[in-house]
Amino acid sequence: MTELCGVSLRGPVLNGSGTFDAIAARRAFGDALLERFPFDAFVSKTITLEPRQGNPPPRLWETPAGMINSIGLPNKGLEGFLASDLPELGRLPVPLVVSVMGFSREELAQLVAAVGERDEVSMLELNVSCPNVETGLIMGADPAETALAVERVRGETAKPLVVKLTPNATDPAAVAAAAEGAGANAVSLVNTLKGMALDPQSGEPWLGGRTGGVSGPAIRAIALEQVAAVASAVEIPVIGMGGISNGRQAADFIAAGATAVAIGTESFRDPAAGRRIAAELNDVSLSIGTPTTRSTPV
Amino acid sequence: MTELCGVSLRGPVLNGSGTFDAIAARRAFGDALLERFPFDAFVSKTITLEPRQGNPPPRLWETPAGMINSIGLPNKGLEGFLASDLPELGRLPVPLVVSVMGFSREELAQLVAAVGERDEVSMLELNVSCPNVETGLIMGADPAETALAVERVRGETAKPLVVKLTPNATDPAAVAAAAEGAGANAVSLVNTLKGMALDPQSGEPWLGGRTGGVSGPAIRAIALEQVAAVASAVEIPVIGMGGISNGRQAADFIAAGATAVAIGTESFRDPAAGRRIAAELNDVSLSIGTPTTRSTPV
Amino acid sequence: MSEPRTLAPPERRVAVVSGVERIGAYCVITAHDGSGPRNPRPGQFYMLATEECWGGGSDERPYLPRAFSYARAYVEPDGVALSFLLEAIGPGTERLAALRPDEGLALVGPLGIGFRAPPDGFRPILVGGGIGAAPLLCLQEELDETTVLLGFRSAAHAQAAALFSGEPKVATDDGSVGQQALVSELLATELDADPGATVYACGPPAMLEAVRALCAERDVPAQLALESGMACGFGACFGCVVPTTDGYLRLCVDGPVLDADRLETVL
Amino acid sequence: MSEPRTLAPPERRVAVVSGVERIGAYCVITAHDGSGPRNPRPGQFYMLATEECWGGGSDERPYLPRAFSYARAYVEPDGVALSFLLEAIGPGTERLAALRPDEGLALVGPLGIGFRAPPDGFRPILVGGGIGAAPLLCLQEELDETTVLLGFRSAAHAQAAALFSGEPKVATDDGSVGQQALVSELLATELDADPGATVYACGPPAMLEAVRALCAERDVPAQLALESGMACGFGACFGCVVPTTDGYLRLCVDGPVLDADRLETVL
Ligand SMILES: Cc1cc2nc3c(=O)[nH]c(=O)nc-3n(C[C@H](O)[C@H](O)[C@H](O)COP(=O)(O)OP(=O)(O)OC[C@H]3O[C@@H](n4cnc5c(N)ncnc54)[C@H](O)[C@@H]3O)c2cc1C
Ligand SMILES: Cc1cc2nc3c(=O)[nH]c(=O)nc-3n(C[C@H](O)[C@H](O)[C@H](O)COP(=O)(O)OP(=O)(O)OC[C@H]3O[C@@H](n4cnc5c(N)ncnc54)[C@H](O)[C@@H]3O)c2cc1C
Ligand SMILES: Cc1cc2nc3c(=O)[nH]c(=O)nc-3n(C[C@H](O)[C@H](O)[C@H](O)COP(=O)(O)O)c2cc1C
Ligand SMILES: Cc1cc2nc3c(=O)[nH]c(=O)nc-3n(C[C@H](O)[C@H](O)[C@H](O)COP(=O)(O)O)c2cc1C
Ligand code: FES
Ligand code: FES
Repeated sequence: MTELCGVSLRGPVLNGSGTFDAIAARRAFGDALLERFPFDAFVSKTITLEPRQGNPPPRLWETPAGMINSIGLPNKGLEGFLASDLPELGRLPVPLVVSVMGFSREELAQLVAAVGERDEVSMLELNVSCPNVETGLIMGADPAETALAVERVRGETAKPLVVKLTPNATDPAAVAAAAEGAGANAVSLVNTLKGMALDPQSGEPWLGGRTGGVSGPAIRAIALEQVAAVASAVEIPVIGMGGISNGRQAADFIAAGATAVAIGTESFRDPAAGRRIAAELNDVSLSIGTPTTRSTPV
Repeated sequence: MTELCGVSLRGPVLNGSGTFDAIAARRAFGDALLERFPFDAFVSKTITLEPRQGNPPPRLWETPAGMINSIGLPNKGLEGFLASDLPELGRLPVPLVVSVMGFSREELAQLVAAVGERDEVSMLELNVSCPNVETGLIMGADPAETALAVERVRGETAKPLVVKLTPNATDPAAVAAAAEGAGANAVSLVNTLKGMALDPQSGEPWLGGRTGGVSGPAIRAIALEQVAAVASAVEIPVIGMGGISNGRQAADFIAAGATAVAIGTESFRDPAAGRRIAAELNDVSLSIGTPTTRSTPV
Repeated sequence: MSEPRTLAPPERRVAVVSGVERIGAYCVITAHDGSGPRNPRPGQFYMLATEECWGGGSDERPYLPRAFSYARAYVEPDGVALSFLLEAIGPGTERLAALRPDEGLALVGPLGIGFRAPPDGFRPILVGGGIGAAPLLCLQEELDETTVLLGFRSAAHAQAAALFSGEPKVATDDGSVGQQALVSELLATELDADPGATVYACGPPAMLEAVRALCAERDVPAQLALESGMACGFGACFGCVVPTTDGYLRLCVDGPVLDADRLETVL
Repeated sequence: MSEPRTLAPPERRVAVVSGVERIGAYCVITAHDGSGPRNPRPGQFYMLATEECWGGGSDERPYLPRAFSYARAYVEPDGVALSFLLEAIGPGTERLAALRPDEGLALVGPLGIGFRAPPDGFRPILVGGGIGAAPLLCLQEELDETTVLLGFRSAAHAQAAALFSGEPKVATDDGSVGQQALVSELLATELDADPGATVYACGPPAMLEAVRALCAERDVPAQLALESGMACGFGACFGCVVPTTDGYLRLCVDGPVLDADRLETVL
């Protein structure tokens, strides 16, 4: 049992936003997905106020021990999400976290208000860090900008607000502290690192979005350092992610100060990765005892 | 033939500072090293004003397709370097670039003046980006700080000044532009990304320096994006590096706007990597033609 | 008609390689899947990776699993023998082609939507270009009285034609085997002879586009098995989209088989 | 006396694996090196990696090459046969232990400074702990009238003792083979019997420290082959330092063999 912002979860393993579509996965795997659901809480893909079709393909590039994505936040928009996706996500066997991104504070406020009042929703995650959308980079990289955004939306819902941090910042710990000061209930990190690939033939950018975000084991050591730095800078819980592919690695993030972890890219390799990692984490904890105090090493 | 800041090199492949010790390598490989020298210019390990013993071991951690180092800039200090190392480095078959780091602008100025007046030295590289030393992070992550440092030292030597940028910054392109504005003749990037590893047994930091810098193929896509962004923001030449392990990848950095490339971690796997990559780069260029114009994709 | 989709178990499992056979330029990998469904539908695919050493190839790849249509599935007492036809073109396929018997093949699948049955009275024409022949092998076994048209780059590639039953008509770019022609030219001739046909095609984009255009002109119903870069194969990453008349579709969950009339172009 | 260092070619080369043999808990890999020097010096090491599939193991490793003392080097008409004794304890050694004949072994070496000859009239005692026996095998062949003392965890590990000529004295932690003792206890007995000895030791830190302390007390000259994590093996990364009386030394270029009196402690 894990307690996160007053919500009790059967365990500490979430999915990273945008790395698991429970609705599509149900089409591929059927009810077995719900019977053996991989995560202890489900985080939706980031939604925006207006519908978005996302970036033109190609959207993917494989890198050493990782990948670059340039998806561009395709989603049905607030209305479409509330009407068609939310009811189905509400029937998942675990608590629901909805990720939202606004291109202005007002938009963000509108999203938080509308999503926050729905009973299916346990928490909200503010994506101020998506490297594929200009605003994300600006808001999430700057402590003051982040504080203003959180302050603006704080009043719109009583539900826990998680701020998702970008690693593409000089000082993520300062951004986290600013979010905490403005009323965030938790922070999650890392989002993807900005990256690029060129077409082997033409030497031009491979990705339709020209640049994208790097994820996977390649970024794990970078993510772990940022999680440790952030955990030592804030009192609120930290959700750690970035390249986690087994329980031993998840235990490292918890030892670095995270209360929960999220699995992203590893789910692409194994749809049951979340469940497997939760079990491995359990064994690790039993064998060496997961540090409960934050032995945050920075 | 490559021309870099008025210095002509037999080719575009350098070593990354601190990733090849020509003096130690000569002890291991003998004169064959000089007969088949791997690089077209040699960049020294960063030196400081005072001698440093560096960080306590362990200093290394292997990561997926990369590594973390926490070396801590061990060096003989300015005097020791000028007296014992410089003469030997001056006998290398290629032009010499000396990398310097100061813990204050005055220190930096002293280093630049003393190193700049030595005939063995063709260029100087200002390491304002080493993630293992506090100042590095601060100076190199902030455009204004960087400009002040470059302005302060610019008058101390007529030789080309290369500013080595850190990737641990919100906007490396802005830092590069600031360096250019202050009189830098070139910029080189990326240095290592801040990272951390925990001891599997204790859950405490593995590295003696607690955190370290991530290098190798794992960071290549991140480095390529920053090189492209920087190349499109400045007119001065860019020396691109970060995870390059073959000629095809080196060609990508050049296509992204780099005039030359540097090899770091790959030299640990193969001391002749620089030579091999230069040859492969040649073949790639012949086969597809290296883009000469900067098709900088950001 | 319910969509031709057999559900996959919601986790990666390990099948055991029973055979690796070279067929000219291609390679057939057969593995025993003891815990997956025994009835994948033609056109469905699996995400594959080797259990050991998936990584450390050229450019320090592969890392992600790779998508492969199954070519054949034979039910065995304790599971199903899955065969995949592949061409080694990069680090992932090279590693898979280097598999040896008894090594583990990690897989997720079957995934996606396969080929739909032909409309009543329509004669099925199967059109394959290169490695695109793979999903047509199991499809041919399910349909009766099919005409099979195959196009290959060279004689080494054309050896794969021998995997089909009956007498597939073969075209090669260099004329070394069958006619020197494009497989789309063979299709045009067939359709001229008998417009009452329905087309099932898989192959490179240029070929699929030629097939699409031909069938569109003649109002011949066609199903195309497309490809795109995939990271997950089950709708998680949104990376595999292709533009259709209804906007971007994720090929892994809404395809890989699409009705030709849903595409303005394949290119 | 010039330092016992045979120079390495300044590039990575590929040797061809000729044999992989299990010896209890260990594994002996022999490879034919056609272009390297034929006379490495005992105590020198090579940086090894497999030519194929170096990566994709546990934790998505290995990536860097791994350091191994050569255990034996036999000159052959067209090169030299190098043998390495290794224990599979992680992704790198596991991949190396999985090598098969004819696979490529990428190597750089010989590297570092080996063992120096014994001072005149001193009787050499070779002390090995576990895998630390490796460099003592070639050393024994170079010296005459050596006493060999070996310590192992278990009987499975102790099988490596059979690789030595003569009658090495063996101690095991569990007493399953030889005496139930620490190898340092065997050494103490030897030194009590004959102080006019010089010690060559390789093994885990705790054992080396016990040896160092014993020899220091008795003023017995000792050379210790140390280990530390290495990325490059030729002085490039500054990662392999150990603290000595002259400050941090890079073990790969100033070692791995060090005179015991240069260390305050091995731990
Ligand atoms: C539904 C489906 C079914 C398929 N069925 C089959 C089949 O039956 N048989 C078969 O042989 N193949 C099949 N494929 C294609 C197969 O998945 C690819 O050939 C395989 O993924 C290639 O991987 P690779 O590592 O060998 O080559 P890669 O190096 O991945 O190269 C493959 C292509 O990807 C691009 N590319 C190059 N480098 C990268 C990179 N770093 N990241 C991303 N893209 C890159 C290039 O365009 C290159 O031509 C299918 C694909 C799909 C989507
Ligand atoms: C000069 C020298 C000679 C040697 N000779 C021999 C020999 O003859 N035979 C032999 O068997 N061994 C020898 N070794 C040791 C051998 O190099 C190591 O056992 C090998 O590197 C282990 O690699 P691995 O991937 O199997 O294990 P690793 O996973 O690398 O683990 C080895 C140790 O490294 C640490 N570690 C764990 N994870 C990491 C990580 N991600 N990054 C860095 N460190 C980590 C841990 O302490 C672990 O116990 C020698 C070492 C040196 C320096
Ligand atoms: C294909 C893909 C899509 C993603 N989409 C989102 C998103 O919509 N919102 C978000 O906050 N993060 C998104 N992320 C970032 C992940 O949630 C996660 O922060 C990141 O991938 C690092 O974790 P990992 O290395 O385990 O994948 C996405 C990542 C990937 C790979
Ligand atoms: C062990 C090690 C030591 C390094 N020391 C220095 C240094 O002294 N000065 C410096 O500017 N960069 C230093 N670097 C950074 C490299 O020069 C290079 O910028 C970085 O490693 C990225 O390139 P790579 O991925 O090819 O290694 C060091 C890197 C490594 C791995
Ligand atoms: S491959 Fe991931 S959504 Fe289709
Ligand atoms: S291993 Fe790199 S300096 Fe010793």
